[in-house]
Amino acid sequence: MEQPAALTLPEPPTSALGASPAFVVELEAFSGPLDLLLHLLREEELEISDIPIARIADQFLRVIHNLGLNQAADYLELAGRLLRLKAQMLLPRRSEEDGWEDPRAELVRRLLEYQQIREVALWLGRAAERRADQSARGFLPAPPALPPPPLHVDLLELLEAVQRVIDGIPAPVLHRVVARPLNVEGATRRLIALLEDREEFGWREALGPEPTLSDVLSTLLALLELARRGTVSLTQAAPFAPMVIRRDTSRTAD
Amino acid sequence: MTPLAQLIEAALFAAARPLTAEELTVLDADTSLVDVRTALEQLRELYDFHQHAIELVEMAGGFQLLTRPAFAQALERAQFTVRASKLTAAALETLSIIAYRQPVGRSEIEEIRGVSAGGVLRSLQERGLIEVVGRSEALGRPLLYGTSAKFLELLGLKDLTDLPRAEELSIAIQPPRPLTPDDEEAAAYVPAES
Amino acid sequence: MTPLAQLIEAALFAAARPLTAEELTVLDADTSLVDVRTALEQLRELYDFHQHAIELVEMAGGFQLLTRPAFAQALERAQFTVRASKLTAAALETLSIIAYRQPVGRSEIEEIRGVSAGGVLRSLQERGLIEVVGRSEALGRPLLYGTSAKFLELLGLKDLTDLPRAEELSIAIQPPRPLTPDDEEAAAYVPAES
Repeated sequence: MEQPAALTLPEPPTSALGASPAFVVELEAFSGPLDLLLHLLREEELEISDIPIARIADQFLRVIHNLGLNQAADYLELAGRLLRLKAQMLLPRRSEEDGWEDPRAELVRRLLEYQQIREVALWLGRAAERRADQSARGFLPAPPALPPPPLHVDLLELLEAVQRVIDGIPAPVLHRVVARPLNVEGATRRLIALLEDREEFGWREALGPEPTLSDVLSTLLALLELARRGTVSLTQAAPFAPMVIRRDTSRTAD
Repeated sequence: MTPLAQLIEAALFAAARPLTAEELTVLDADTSLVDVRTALEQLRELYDFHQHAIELVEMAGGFQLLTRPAFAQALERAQFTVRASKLTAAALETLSIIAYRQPVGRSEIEEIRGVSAGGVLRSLQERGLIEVVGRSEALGRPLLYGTSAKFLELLGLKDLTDLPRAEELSIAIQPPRPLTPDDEEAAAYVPAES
Repeated sequence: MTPLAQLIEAALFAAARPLTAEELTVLDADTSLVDVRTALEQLRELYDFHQHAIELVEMAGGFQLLTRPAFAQALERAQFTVRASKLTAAALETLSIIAYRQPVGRSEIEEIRGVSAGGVLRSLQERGLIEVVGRSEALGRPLLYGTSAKFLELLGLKDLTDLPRAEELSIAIQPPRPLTPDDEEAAAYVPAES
């Protein structure tokens, strides 16, 4: 595979924090931490499938340290991963036979996958270069007084724009709390009127037609208050069964 | 075709402007103006002899390759030269805010999108997608915008109620403005945080 | 040249973008797709036979007239054309992932490249090389990206099948499962080169 231009090393500077000069590189020269890691492996002529983790982790850290930590968050993440791997590799393993899983496997998989992407990227770069060797017609004389091009808009685009607008609002207003949202007095009056009419009725009838959530809460509070005062009794045949509201004659008789 | 005629053909085709015979001499170090004129003549004859749909035309600005007038009508009918233009992301976002919040003023749009809206509003107005529908009572009596009939037509909507409702969008749009009495019920859903 | 070949030449010349064979049938009422393909072949042969500096190229699902690569240097030296700026390594890697995995979300791209992708995605979108093709069903319904027709144009590809196949790459495609030291296939993962 040909060496991509991005990997060419600048002249090694003199102050190298104890690292061999070959490892003093510029962060800008790499398109990411995996790129840097591949570069280190190649420098050392190491196989991806059998990475000496301890050595590579130390080199990786040294390079990052050398480069300063600004803009290096992605690099630090991989550095952390390498250190974890280094620790795992030091753990005693029982025996090779009973299904020991190489802790490096995931890293190896990622490196190979990334290497494949890099190869495709090189191919794309070359294809773009070849294409750039060919030019389309450059000068397009303005057509005489044609009407402006038709405008194309569709609903999906508009809705995507709505979504972008919403996504872009930094702190969306999720709710507003309004004073006096519940009308317990009103609900109580309605229930007492119902009780004068009928001895027993269901929860649905208590709510009335098309109740809002506010109606539901108001009615529930009113019922609980009426039950506390002994005006009604509330019963359920079973847990979660419909609630039955009955005029409480036992206590009003007192 | 001679190598010079080839070079000239490539240059006239690819350059972003008509080229003079003098400019064309730059293509090759040992080329004189006479050489260029000879090659241009050769090119013209080739196009004519093989009945190409393009011809070499000399105009005030220089030489250019143009389609022959005979094909103008067919091309215009086919409309290859005009690509339907699309709205930019900024225009679409502004339009979506106006569609859902109309009548709405410029400052509210700018507040929502976090960028100034003057240019976008002007271009939407020029395209006839939005129109001024009134003035706000707020300080300075700013203009209020709404969508136009053309907007509905382009999107194939009968009227504004055809727009998907907020609840149908993957995230509901919350109105960051004072609630009207009708909104009170909805607002009461949310218990005050303890 | 047949009248249809002439019409097609005029159309390709005037449009200055790839036109599909289907689009070209619009030029004449009684024209079939087969007629158009025959005329296109005729046109290609004519340009080749008379050694024109222009050739007929099949690209991005359509056909376009372009200068032959041999003239690129002379045109750039004479400053009649400006070479398209190169894509960065980050942009090319991101495009590679999107081209092979589309529709693909940002998080998958970031996982493969090991770096955040927001800036690159935005700039690729602004250049029209990728577009949002939908939303994932995953949490937060993230956007999914795919490559555009302009991507094919930029690379001069007929369609996505022009991209190298996994077997043609020196590194075999990876089954997404962990390796074990005993794994026979592990050997196949090792690239053949250096």
